[in-house]
Parts: sequence; C-alpha cells; structure tokens
Amino acid sequence: MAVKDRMSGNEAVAFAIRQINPDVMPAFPITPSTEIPQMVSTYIANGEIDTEFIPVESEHSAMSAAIGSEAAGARTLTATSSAGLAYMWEELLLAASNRMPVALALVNRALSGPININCDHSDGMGARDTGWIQIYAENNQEVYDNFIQAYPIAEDPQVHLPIMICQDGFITSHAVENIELLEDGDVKEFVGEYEPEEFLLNPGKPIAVGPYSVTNYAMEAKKNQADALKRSKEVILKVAEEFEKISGRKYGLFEEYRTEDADYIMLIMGSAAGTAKQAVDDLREQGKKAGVIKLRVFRPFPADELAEALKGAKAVAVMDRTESYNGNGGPLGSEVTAGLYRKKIMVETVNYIYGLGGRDFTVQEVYDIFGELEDFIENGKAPEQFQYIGLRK
Amino acid sequence: MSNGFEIRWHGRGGQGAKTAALLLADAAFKTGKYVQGFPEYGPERMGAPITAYNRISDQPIRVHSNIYTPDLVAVVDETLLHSVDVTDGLKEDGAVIVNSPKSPEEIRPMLKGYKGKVYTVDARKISVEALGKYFPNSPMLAAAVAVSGIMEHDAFISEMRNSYQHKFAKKPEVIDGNMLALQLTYDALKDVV
Amino acid sequence: MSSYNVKEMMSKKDRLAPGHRMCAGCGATIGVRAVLRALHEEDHAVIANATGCLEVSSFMYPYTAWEDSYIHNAFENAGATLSGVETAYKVLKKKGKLPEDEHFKFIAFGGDGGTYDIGFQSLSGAMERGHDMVYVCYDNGAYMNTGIQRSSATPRFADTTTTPAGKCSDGKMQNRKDLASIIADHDVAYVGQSTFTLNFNDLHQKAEKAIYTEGASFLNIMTPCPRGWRYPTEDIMEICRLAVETCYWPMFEVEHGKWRLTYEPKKKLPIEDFLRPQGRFKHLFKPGNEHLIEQFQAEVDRRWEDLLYKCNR
Amino acid sequence: MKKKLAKGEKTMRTDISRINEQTPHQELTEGLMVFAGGTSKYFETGEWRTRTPILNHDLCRQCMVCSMVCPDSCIPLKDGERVEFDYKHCKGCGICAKACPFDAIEMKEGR
Repeated sequence: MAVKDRMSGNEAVAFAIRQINPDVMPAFPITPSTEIPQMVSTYIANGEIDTEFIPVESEHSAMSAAIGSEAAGARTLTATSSAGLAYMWEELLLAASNRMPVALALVNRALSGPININCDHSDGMGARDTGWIQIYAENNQEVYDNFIQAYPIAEDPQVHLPIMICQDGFITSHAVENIELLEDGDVKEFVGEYEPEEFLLNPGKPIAVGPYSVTNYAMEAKKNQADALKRSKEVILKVAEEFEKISGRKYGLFEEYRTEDADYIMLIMGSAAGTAKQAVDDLREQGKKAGVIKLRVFRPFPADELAEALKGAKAVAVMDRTESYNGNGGPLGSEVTAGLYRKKIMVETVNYIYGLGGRDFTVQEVYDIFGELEDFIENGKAPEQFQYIGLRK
Repeated sequence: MSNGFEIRWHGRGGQGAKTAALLLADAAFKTGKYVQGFPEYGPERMGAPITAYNRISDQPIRVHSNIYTPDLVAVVDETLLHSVDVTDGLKEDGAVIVNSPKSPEEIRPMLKGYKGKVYTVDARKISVEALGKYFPNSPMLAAAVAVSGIMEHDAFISEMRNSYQHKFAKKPEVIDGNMLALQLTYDALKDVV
Repeated sequence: MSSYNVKEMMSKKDRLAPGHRMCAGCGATIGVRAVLRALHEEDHAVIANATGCLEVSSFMYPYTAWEDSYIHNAFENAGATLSGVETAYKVLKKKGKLPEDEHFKFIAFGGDGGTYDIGFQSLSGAMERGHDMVYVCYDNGAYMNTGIQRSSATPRFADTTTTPAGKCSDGKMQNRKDLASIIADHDVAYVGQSTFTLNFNDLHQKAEKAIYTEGASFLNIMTPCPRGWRYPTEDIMEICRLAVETCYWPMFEVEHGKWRLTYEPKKKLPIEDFLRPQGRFKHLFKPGNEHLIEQFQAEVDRRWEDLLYKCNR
Repeated sequence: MKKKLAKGEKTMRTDISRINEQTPHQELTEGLMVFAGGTSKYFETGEWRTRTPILNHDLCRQCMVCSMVCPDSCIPLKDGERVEFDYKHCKGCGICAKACPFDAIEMKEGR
C-alpha cells in the first residue's frame, strides 16, 4: 500500500534512511545536504532507529569512518554536497577500491569558486572517475526510490561497490512536493539484512584491508574493480525490476520520454529533466517531434544503450550542468559523443552548459534549444557545437 | 503550458514566508492537489528580504524552474514595498495581497503601476486579536487561499485544524487562536474578493 | 592491571608475524610488538594503520604481518577510520549481530607524520569524541617513509632532508611539538608517553592501561630509526636509555587529567650524551657550535621543569 | 554473522600460496583484501641478512630481553624458554646481541 505524502527531497532521503535503519552514519554538515544528518539524528534521538551517528570533524573523516565502519561489517551511509564531496575525494577512491558498499546521499551543489551554495553537478561530476555508482534523480520521488534501491545494488556480491544517490540541491532537496512512500515493512524486506561474508569484526577470522600493492598487482586490482562496476549495470536493472513489483514505479538506466518518433532529443540529468518534459509536451502540441532522455545512471555509463536510443534522432542536445574546463565539452557531452562514434552512429549533437551555480533553467530555454536544433537540420544553420545557455551576454 | 496556480511569497528572513509557503503546500496537498513549495535560497540571514514559491495543480507538476509570472503575490512585510518590485511579472489578471493596516487604495501607488487586484490584510491586528501575539502566517495563509480560490473554504479550514493539532500537539492553547485568525481573515476578505 | 611477568608475557603468541619488510633494526615494530603484548590473549583486536613505513611494510599484498584484523585506509585518517570501526562494533553488538562473549579492542598505529601532522585533525576528532580506542604514535621524529623529511615531531637542530645542516643552517629551526600534552588537553581517558627500557615494563603498563581504560587513549612511543637518526642498528636500546636519562624523552602518563611521572632519572645526564651517538646531530659537535648544544639543553630543562610542575612535584 | 570459529578450523581463507605476481586478475582477492592473518610468515626476510646472531646456550639465562627487543619476532619461546632463532626471517640487525645482559649472543659475519 502506497502512502501518499508531501516532502522535500531531503526529507524523502531521511525517511528512506529511517525505513532502512542502517547501522552507522558518520556525517559533517554542509549546505544543502545538512538537513539529512539533522533529521537522522532526530530519528535516533526519538528512538525511531538504532543507527549510530558519528559527528565527525570533517567530510574527509566522514568517508574515512564510513570505510572503517563498512569494513567492520556495518551497513553505513553518509550525506554531503559540493566542497564536502571534494574534500572526500581521496576517500571516495578508497571506498571503491576497497570494495565497500557505502551509500552516499549527494545533494548536488556547485564547487568553489566563487563560493556558491546552489545547484549544479560539478561535485558529482568531479567524482565521476572515483569508481562509485552514481544515480541521479529528477524529483523527491525518484531520490527516495533510488535510495531504497541503493543497498541492494551496492551490496550485491557481483558488485560490492559504493553508491552515490544524487539529487539537485535546493531545487529538489528543499522543495516540498507530492510523494508516494512505501510501507516500512516492504522497505525492510526489500533491502534485507546486511550479511557480509568477511569483515573485520568476525572473531577468529581476521582480515586485512587496504594493502600496499606492487605494480604487478595494482593494475589487475583496477581491472577487477572496473569489471565490478560494469557488472553493476545488470544488477541495477534487476533491482529496478524487483522494485517495480513493490512500488509500481519503473526504472531503467535512463528514461525515454516521447522519443519513439522524435527528430530532436534533449539528453539531460536531474531536476531540469522535468522542465524539459513539460516543454516537450508543449512542443508536441505545436507538432514538433521533440523528446527527452533523462539519464538516471551516470556510472556505470550506459554508452551503448544511449547510442542506440539516440540513433533515430536528427539532432541531440546534450545538457551538462557542469563545466569541464577542457574547451571541448562537458562530461556528458564528451561521453555521449564517444559512445555514438564507437557505434558509428553519426547523429548531430550540440553540447550545452546550463544551470551553473543555481542558474535557473526554464521551459523557454528548452524551446530555444529545440528551435536551434531544428534550424540546424532544416536550414543548415550549424550552431556552436559546445555553448552556454542562460548566460548574460 | 500549464504549471498550475503559481504563488510568490515575499517576506523577511525569520518572518515565516517560507513556512507559509510550506503550510499552503501542506493544506493543498491534503485537499488532493499536486503541490510544490520551495524557497529561493541564498546565504541570507534574519531580516533580509526572501522569496518563496508555491505551485498548486490538479495535475502532477514537473517543472522545476523558478516562478516568473505568478498568479498571486503575497507580501508578508509591507516595508518590502520600498525595496522589492513585488509585482514583477505578476499577471494582470492576478492579484497581490499585502500585510498592512492600510487600504488597497493606499497601497496601490506603491506597486509600480500594477493594474490587477490589490488586497490588504491587517495581519497584526487579526493575529493580536486571535492569538494575543503577532504571527503573520495564519492570516496571510488564509488570505492566499481566500483570494486564489485554490481550495474550498471548508476543506481548507478542516485541514488546517488537523495540521495545527499535529504541529501544536504540545501547545494546544494556540490551536484555537490560529483557527480564529484564519476565520477572521476569511471574514475580512469575504466581501472584497 | 596484571602483574608483569616477562616469561608469561613472552610466551603469548606474537600478534605481529615475522616476514614484514621493515628495515633491519627498526624501532617501530619493537614498539608495536610491545603494545600488542598488552592485549589479553582472549581478546580480539582491530588494528588501524596510517600510511607510513609500518603500513607499506607490514601489509604488502598478499602478505599481512598482522594476526588480528587490520585496516589501512590512508595517511591522514587512521583516527577517523578506527572510530568508524569502533562505532560499528558498538552498534552491531547492540543489534545482537556479534557474539556476546567475544570482545574486540581497537588500536591505531601511526608515525609522527600521520599523527602529529597530516593526521592531526582526524586524531583530534577521534579523541574528542571519546571512542573506546587507543591511538599509538610510533614517533621516530621525521617522515622516514618518504626519506627523512622534518616533521613537527623532529627535535630542533636535527639534520633532515628538508632541514639540512649547512653553511647557513643549523638544521631544523623549531622545537618539537608536544603532542602528548596536546592530546591530554583533549580531556581523554588516558595518555602515556614511553619508550623502550630493558624489561619493557613501563611501556607494557602504559599500553595495558591505554587498551583497558574505557574511552579514548593515546600513547606516544619514541621508536628510534637507525636510518634517519644515523646510528648503528644494534645501539637502539642504548639510544633509548640516553633519551630517558637525559630527560629528552620523559616517561609520564596522564590518567583522567592527572599527570604522573613514571620514571625519574637518579642523575640527569647532559643532553650531549643523547646527541653525540646520532649522525643527525653531528654538526652540533663542530667547534664553535657549543651554544647550539646549550640551547638544546636549555629547552630540555625548560620542558622537564614544566613537566615536573604538571606532575605536582 | 554469529559464526564462531570451530576448534581446528582452518583460519587461512585466503590461500596465499595461490597468489603471486603471475596470477591472472580474476584470481586475485576482492579489493586486494586478505582473508587471513599473519601471512607474512611465508615471506622469508632472512634473505636480507649479512650478519647472523649465534646463541651461546651456556651463557643464556633465559631472561627474554633478546626476544622483547627483536623487531622481527624472530626469537620464539617454547615451554617458557627461548629456542633457536627464526633464521628464515632474522634480518641480522644485532639488537639482541647488544642488548643481551649476559653476552650470550654473538654476531657472525655472513648468513
């Protein structure tokens, strides 16, 4: 039985944590994710869960303690944003290479400088090569659903990797919207008990974690880790299928919205996907064949699947909410085009940078982008292949 | 395009404009609507002008941008009229509600030529009368509902009672006061809306 | 605390296995073995280790020298890592997921680099939160793993690769940080400073107190490094003796805020006796540098007086 | 998670004899963890030695100082008495010889 409620994205994550009742949460406050540890602390203070909260002195220590706790055999999570994630960066790599299925609630926020507390994806994208699974959400419902799927994915014996559940800072984290919650019992059963095979606290069965490795082992270890991330794709889909059975909500690696016959597609992640869908509905009413692909799983990157999904389009707008400072495109722009090229699918693409530092992304801008794509194909007016939208000029 | 009924709140940090937006979302949710309630965030502290928003709709709301052409603007603090262009983008067939003891006619000249409907609510007077203290939220909330017509009066009143009973479980004495504030506001606006 | 019987003690199974790759004559592993001997045989342990000589040498895949569970995470976070382990233990016990009759103790080892410097924040946080753990610094007074660079634990005038003694330099220009005092000021359960004595009784007692006093504890152990200090490997016990007898390395403990000297030399030896055997202080014995030794002596005296005062003597 | 180790149960779940620098990546342990304790015993640092400690049994009083000061856990005890050096691992640092209060240990050149 679904429970209809209204919550902010942060409340939704905290509620999922309450239902999961994980063992340990080390965290350090940073806007806009601060509410999550606050709410979890309140659940603990009121005896609603028996999680242990560690009020660490920094995000670096949050992830360090999370690794220790997870290695010890405890189901562990933390939450952070922006500079907090950047400060964890070294530890993110260690969580992944030590194969610790830690969950992290990332509330996306711009990275300095200038210091700015609003949404963009530079924090998550900065961690894109750390070996974590990364799943992005459009709204509070999705971030809740993704969080409940987090441990079944991360703890799967085929995977054993950390997982980042991302949502847009303030835009969804602090916006109250309608949501359908699952019953506590259903979540408990779906997520299950954590029973690692090997862990530090197993009496008489010592383990050693975090070795020094000579060259002849290091590359092999990396390959194993990369293979596990690759395998997680199947597990993510399998878990989504199971999740649909208890929730009725369907999830894949990405969502295709009105793309079956679309000439023009916008590929986008996070809360702006909703805005894009609204605009596409409007454009469809005007007879424009527009569609949206909302990327849910950024790591592992579904390059082949995306290329297949885009192959029928005449032109694609690839939307990046971060700057890569490479003069060539954003991370999504680079990875999508690489995937298309490898499959020899020569669809025209334009890579737009939008929404940096909380810059609003509007329905009007979506119209403008589709207009530009159409002008490109119909009238041969080639736009800049890599450009900013919503910038004062 | 339809994003539902859009409301923009203007207030000062610490005054409760954000809370009012969340309470309105709450009440609308409980009467079966799809809702959004979100503040515009910056590092502002107590006293600085702040903005909060609501979208209320019968359909699921997907748009996640700010609100630029609201149907209704609610100004929780009259002194903001000097510094903030509160009717910016407000639809001509929309309305603005200002918390002030003044009449709408006295307020209109401060609204940069806005031609739509103007309402005033003396939230201080109502609040002091009903609660003995100044809390502008309940009167402003009732005014927003009365002016917008997004909810039926009876459903709104009954949902707000539930909500206050939950919120003030430890201070039941303020429940009736808040309910009275809602009703007094409704009554004051009944004839002009 | 149990009475100290060397034979009994040495009959326990060694918890640090041979085959690690530390230098011949390394002081760090002597210290580690002494600390681990204080664990009661029936107790299990989880060892955390900051990156450093000890770590790269004691768990080189697939060879671990640790008989107990062991975790190395990074250079600067042994304190935080072990606080995660300790918290996991607490919660898993509470939730009935671990056997009730099996007990774990939590011990972190870090060199002075990973403890005094880069790991200081993480250590301070773990100590302040009061996790039931012991953090052991094996203090050899420089970043030995990367090739003898100065640390904040390096004594003044030491010749290191980043404070080389030369025509215009007398070696390191600053006095060493007094970390044991700083941690004691965190209001932790127990702090002990020690080094090796012939029967290891002082270190053993402190290690046992640190491990079995509930709450956060800190041990600062001087563990000479023959390579960095430049003395023949076999002389380590003499170097330690001189450090203690000159009051360069006082032996004390702070139990719930109460300071106590655990050894007082009958006759305080001049600091030259400690400095002379070490190549890192060779430049101090050049003619014309007598005033540097005087300054060193003055600093040792000042700290010793200060310690006596803290210990209410 | 409540499993207790039965008496005599093999503790080395990771068989390091199967892991070497030629092992294919699929056969390495997950995250390069080692599910065992004390596997370094299988690495013989005795190779490093250029000087070798020799015990004069007649002078030894079994005070155990040598065993305590050894950085390499190379002076084992059996039935309360120190026994022969673990020459497979002894690196020949000479600390034991110097520390021995009875001069019972002599360092000889070579291995």
